[in-house]
Amino acid sequence: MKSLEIKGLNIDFKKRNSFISVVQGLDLDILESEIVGIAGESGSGKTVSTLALADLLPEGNSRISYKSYKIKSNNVDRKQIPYFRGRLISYIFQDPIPSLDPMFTIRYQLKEILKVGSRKEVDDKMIDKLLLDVGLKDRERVLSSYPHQLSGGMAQRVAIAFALGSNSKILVADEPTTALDAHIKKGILDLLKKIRDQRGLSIFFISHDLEQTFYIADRVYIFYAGSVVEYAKSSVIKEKPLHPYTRALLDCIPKRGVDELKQIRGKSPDFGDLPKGCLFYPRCTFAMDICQKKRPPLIEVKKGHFLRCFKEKI
Amino acid sequence: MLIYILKRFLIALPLILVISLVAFLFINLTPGNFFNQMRLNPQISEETIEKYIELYQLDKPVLMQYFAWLKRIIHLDFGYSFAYNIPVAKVLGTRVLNTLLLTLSSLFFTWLVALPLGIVAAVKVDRAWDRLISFLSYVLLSIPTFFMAFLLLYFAYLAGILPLGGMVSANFTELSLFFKILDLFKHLIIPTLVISLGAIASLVRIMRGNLLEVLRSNYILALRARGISEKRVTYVHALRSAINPLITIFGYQISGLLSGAALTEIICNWPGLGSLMLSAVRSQDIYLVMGSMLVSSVMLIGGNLIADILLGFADPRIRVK
Amino acid sequence: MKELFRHRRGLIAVIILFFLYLGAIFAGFISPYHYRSEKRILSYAPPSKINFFDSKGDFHFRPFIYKYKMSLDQNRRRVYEEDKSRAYPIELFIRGDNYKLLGLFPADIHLFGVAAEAKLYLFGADSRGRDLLSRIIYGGRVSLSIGLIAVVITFFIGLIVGGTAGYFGGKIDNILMRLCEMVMLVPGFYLLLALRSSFPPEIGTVKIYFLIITILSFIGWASLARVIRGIVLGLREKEYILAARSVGLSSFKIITKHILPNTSSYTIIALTLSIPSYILGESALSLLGLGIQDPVPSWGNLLKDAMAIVQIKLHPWILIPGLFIFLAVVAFNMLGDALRDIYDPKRKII
Amino acid sequence: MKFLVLLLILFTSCANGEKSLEVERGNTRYGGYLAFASVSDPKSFNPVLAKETSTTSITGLIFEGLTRVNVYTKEAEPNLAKSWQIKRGGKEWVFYLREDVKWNDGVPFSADDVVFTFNSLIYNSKIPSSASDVLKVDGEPFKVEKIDDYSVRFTLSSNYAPFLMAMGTDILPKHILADVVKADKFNSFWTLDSTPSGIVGTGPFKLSRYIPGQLVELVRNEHYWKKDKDGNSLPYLKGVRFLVVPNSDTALLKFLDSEIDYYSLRGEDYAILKPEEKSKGFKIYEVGPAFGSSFITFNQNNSINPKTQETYIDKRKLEWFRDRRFREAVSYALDRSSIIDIVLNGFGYPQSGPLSPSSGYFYNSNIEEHGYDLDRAKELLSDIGFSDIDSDGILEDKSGEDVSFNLFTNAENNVRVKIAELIKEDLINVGIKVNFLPLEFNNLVTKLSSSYDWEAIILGFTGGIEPHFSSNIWLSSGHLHIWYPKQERPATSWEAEIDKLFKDGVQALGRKKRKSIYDSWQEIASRELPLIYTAIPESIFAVRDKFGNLDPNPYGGVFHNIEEIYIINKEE
Repeated sequence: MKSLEIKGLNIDFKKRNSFISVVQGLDLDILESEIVGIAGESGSGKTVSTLALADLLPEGNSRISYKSYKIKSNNVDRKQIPYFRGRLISYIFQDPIPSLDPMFTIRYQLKEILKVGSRKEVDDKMIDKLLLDVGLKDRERVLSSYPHQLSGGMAQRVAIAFALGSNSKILVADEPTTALDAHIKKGILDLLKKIRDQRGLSIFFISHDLEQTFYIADRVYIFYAGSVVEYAKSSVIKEKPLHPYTRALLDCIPKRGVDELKQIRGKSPDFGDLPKGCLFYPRCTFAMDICQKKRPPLIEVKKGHFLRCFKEKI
Repeated sequence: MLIYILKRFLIALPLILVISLVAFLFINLTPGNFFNQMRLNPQISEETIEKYIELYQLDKPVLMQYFAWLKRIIHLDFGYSFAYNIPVAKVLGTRVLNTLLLTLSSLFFTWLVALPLGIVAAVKVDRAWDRLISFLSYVLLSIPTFFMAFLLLYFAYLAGILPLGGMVSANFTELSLFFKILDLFKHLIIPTLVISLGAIASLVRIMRGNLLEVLRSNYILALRARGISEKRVTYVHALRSAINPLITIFGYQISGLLSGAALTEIICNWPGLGSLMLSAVRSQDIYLVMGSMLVSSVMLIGGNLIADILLGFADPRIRVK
Repeated sequence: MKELFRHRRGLIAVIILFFLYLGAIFAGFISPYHYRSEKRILSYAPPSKINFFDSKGDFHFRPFIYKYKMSLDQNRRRVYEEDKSRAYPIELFIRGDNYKLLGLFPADIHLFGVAAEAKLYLFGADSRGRDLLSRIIYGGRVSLSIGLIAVVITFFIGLIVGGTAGYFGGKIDNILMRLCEMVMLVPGFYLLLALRSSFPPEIGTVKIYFLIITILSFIGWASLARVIRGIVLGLREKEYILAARSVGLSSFKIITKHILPNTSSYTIIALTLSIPSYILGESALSLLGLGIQDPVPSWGNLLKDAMAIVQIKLHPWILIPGLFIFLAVVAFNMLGDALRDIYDPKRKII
Repeated sequence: MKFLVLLLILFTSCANGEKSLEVERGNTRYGGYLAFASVSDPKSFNPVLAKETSTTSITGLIFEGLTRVNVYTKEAEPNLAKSWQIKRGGKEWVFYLREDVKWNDGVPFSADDVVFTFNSLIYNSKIPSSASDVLKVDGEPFKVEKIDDYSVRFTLSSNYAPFLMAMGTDILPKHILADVVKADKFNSFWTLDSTPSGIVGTGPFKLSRYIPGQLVELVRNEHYWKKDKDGNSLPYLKGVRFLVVPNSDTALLKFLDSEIDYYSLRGEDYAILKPEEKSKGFKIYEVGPAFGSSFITFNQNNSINPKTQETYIDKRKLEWFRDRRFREAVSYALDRSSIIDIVLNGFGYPQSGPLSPSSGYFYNSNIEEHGYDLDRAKELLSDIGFSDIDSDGILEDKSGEDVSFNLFTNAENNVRVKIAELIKEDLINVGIKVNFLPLEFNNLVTKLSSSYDWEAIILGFTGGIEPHFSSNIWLSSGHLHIWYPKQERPATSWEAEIDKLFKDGVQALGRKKRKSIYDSWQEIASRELPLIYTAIPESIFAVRDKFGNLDPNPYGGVFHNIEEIYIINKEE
């Protein structure tokens, strides 16, 4: 059963007194206890689209619109969204320590979150269970310390505990491991897998690191300049990527044995003046003139494998 | 914590001594002494003035006078005021209380008004309230305080309801306690307004700036994303961080309590330390000036100490290493 | 700089300050009279009435004024009537009192004025019949330049001391903060009184005042240093400082390159706020007779004459200098806000 | 010190009376308060140590002297002494005291108090009292002996014309102060922190309350000896209040708001107060020229400064200032009518001599007046040899240096600052450049009395009716002979002549004789112009019209008969 589905998501940002479109016609969905990877270069609209799901963009200078938005198959009323935050959708961010309030102890912030999640009084038993679920053993030290006293890894585990505390159904993990040391990364990824299995959580895993995405995600969306160019099962994307941009991305991953890394020439387009045709056209090695004139639609070339490109076979 | 405070006061002692010496020299730098005023009165002869000078040992070299004064200070004898020829402590006594009363009331009024206004301006940023508040703060910051005092007094006269300066009305002693407080309160209104309006304007701007900066930080977005209500995010979390720099400013304001506003006190005819000091300094009533200088130095060092302690206490990042 | 013009308040501030400083620099040319020229018979003459229609009712393209006739009413109050016998047109680039343009070139052309026999008082006259508008324009020269030198000195020392104390913390911070306290304790007012009497009067009241303010600014930096230290203490924990330190940058570079720019928002506001405090400070000192002395005008000593119920009630135009102080201070405050909005690194949209 | 008090009343303004109805002994005149505004706190309640007017205005109502000045005749009249006899040609005086006088604590007043006041207080070397200078004749104190309980003999070493006037000095209670003096504590006795009832005097009022920086309140002295014509005891008023109001504008507002009853006008206040006379219920009195003097003077001190072995100021300038024609030229160049119109708003008189016209008998009305005459001034300056060689509008002297000098005055007195500004413009018209800088009063006085490093100063003296009391100024040896103070021998012939005049003046007993002496003094002063007088203000004051027996007088001011003043309509 789909825990979240959004169709035709558009996001525009105000620059001086005109609006520029950052995300155009995005369709996104996720099943219960599924991990969906969202990969792409930074600035391709990954973070912005997920923040839009919970209306977390600054109201003053942003505009969000969509054809349909369903959570647990019932339509979402925009005024209800603030109520969803934490209870249905929750977030963890790239820099764990600055995402915690420096002025309050972890115990205070944890209690506050638990109140958001459930009506009844918060007791120590619930706190202990939560900390164990996220693999934090030294209970007393963590609870009594301030954010700046925690290590990056511990802080991220606390952030995850917060998400579980408000027993949300969908977790958006925005580059959760990027700021952490190598040996801590794997721990966090395994933790995400564990809570997905135990609690049937749907997790959006946003990252620019494809290797980590393939390791954790069931399905992967490839983002480019504000729209999806390809999405399919992660194994399919890993072995048989169809879109030129996805293949170029894969070539950038350093593999043992291959010593020379390829680079994608040019840079992603400026949101101010997006080209008419396919957005990847200027950097695409298989570019045809049709790519320049029309923008390719997203079509299901194989079962469960969607592609936005005019080339039949690659 | 106690040793920290003791250490600070131990360091402060030599500091105050050095400053008192510097001040003593400055006062004596300007030529002449207190008794010059009498030299122009035709009926006062030279010998009489000389007698006064011997009486207060003004003829001795400056350093000798300073150490004599210092010796007396050690056993808390602040010396005599030439003008009032009673102990300096007595002259200062009531004046210090009056100035403290005025500055504390304006401090209270300033914070009572400035904090909410600053918060409203930040929360409703760039909307009607914010624009009105920042326009008002521009206006209040730009009027010289002594001119504001003057205008308020003039309006009080036109309105006829508020007393025109002074601290108590003539029949004060006959009033019952309640009416005494009411009378004192009515007299307090104008001088407090004068001192506070300027302070409110700058405090509102700082509060607004701090709160805006904190509202833009990462953890505010994270808190909202975790489902904390907008009210709690703003008034508990954001405000808690935004208050920190203000606490230090509050500490420093304590040290300024005694400097008060001499000009406001003169125009509003408030019998405080400011107006007394202005005439004492110009007439070189040395021991009176030194007495008040000592008191305000202690207040200043105390204020700074409180500010540092408050800062440490307020911000866990500094307190807990 | 161009963002400053797009910032609404910044634009208003720049326009106001541009005209004020323009007036101050070309005071001689722009003001109709020299600040010293007086006509004692016209003491406290009201602002001249600008007419376009003469007594017979025909329209004159060039506006004109009439001469004043002064008489005393029974309460010894000066009453000024217009002597309609002859009209004096207001002319542009008219010859008048001589002055030194920019203090160098002697000249006597004025932007506007009337023939010598009549006196044009756009803002009225002061107690000695001197034109208030001209004195306000000349007054700008002093009042608008007072703060500049002192602010530079105060800021230079304040930033360095505040930055080092905040960045290094521990013993150095303690010593520097006690130094701050000591400097704050130095009784500025006594120093002012002592200094005032030690300068020879021949060098003129304006130079004496500037010297005193410059000397006082050497003990004026303490409050700024203390607040900068407070901010830097907070900044020190930030990652990019740790990162810069880890890369091995010298602490001096870290302070000047990374820390101090980050205090820029507070510094900019404090800088623009402290210039007007010198303007207001001068007016307070003038009230005590310690500021700039007549006949040289400053907005402070012009405002001092207005500090009397009698003057406000009988000759309200005497308050206009107060308006100019207000305008200058508001302009500096708005400029401060605009600069902070533009140069504050954290203010960028996501 | 009586006349000083009356003089002082000219310069203070006062507060409104109490509204409560007060009827005593069936006579509705009793009751009510008279409220003054005082520029500053009193500095003590001890008349012997009193130095400033803010103190003497209060002690003057608590204490009295043997004689007091009759404000109409301006001569001494009986007070605590009911009569006196002159013997041995003025060297011996016997005073017969009133027997019905009591101190305000009920203790009877007697000759012991008089003898004690003089011998143990005024002439006590350990007590620095300003009164003692006036009560000596060429340095010798008077010999004061008690004849019986109600008569005292004064023996003088030589004649002392102003003796009777000087006998107005306050008499203090022996029964309170005797042991205080023995314990050598008098110098810090009756200070601001002493209990009000402890201040014991014979005057109409006694101290009742003092709130620092706020208010001094005096109430009726029940034991006061003076009675009105129907035998009722005086004073009528229930009390007098002095409100401390340093800012004159606030005082004006308080007067308009009827919080104070008396306001001494500055020239510019007239246009505001006159129209409100009817509506706010007060009356404005113009009683003629004020006392005292206001002048510009040049430094003529050509003695050698021991430290630098040269004269105190630039030799060239000294030569100009000592030349009478230079001083006369400056006097002609002064536009005194502008000073009166602009600084005093039309309420003032040009002054050309040391005494004010209001000082009565000794004022010499036909002394030489220096009108405003630029040509005469320029003529005199060219006679001295000044000419504008480099035609820059400023004259140069023989050695080619610009004719310019530094002018000081005290910064706090803005009337003098305004006068200085006008003089600076006036002298430019005759080619003399003036560098004007207002200084702190103390600094100014140090230059005048010890460092002598000044060129020109604008100053003023308080005046009185008795010329001898300004001997400190006019005797060449006087410390207030400011243009060249404390000379061993008179430097010029005219100063020698003035010395002789003042020596004769103090000895001569006949008023006519003294009149001719002091007339010629005033002639020399206005001819030689050591002090170039400018203008003195008209004394104008406004009083609430709720007082009976009010009789304003140029010398006595409004409340010289304060004990007879009563409040008419107390109900309003």
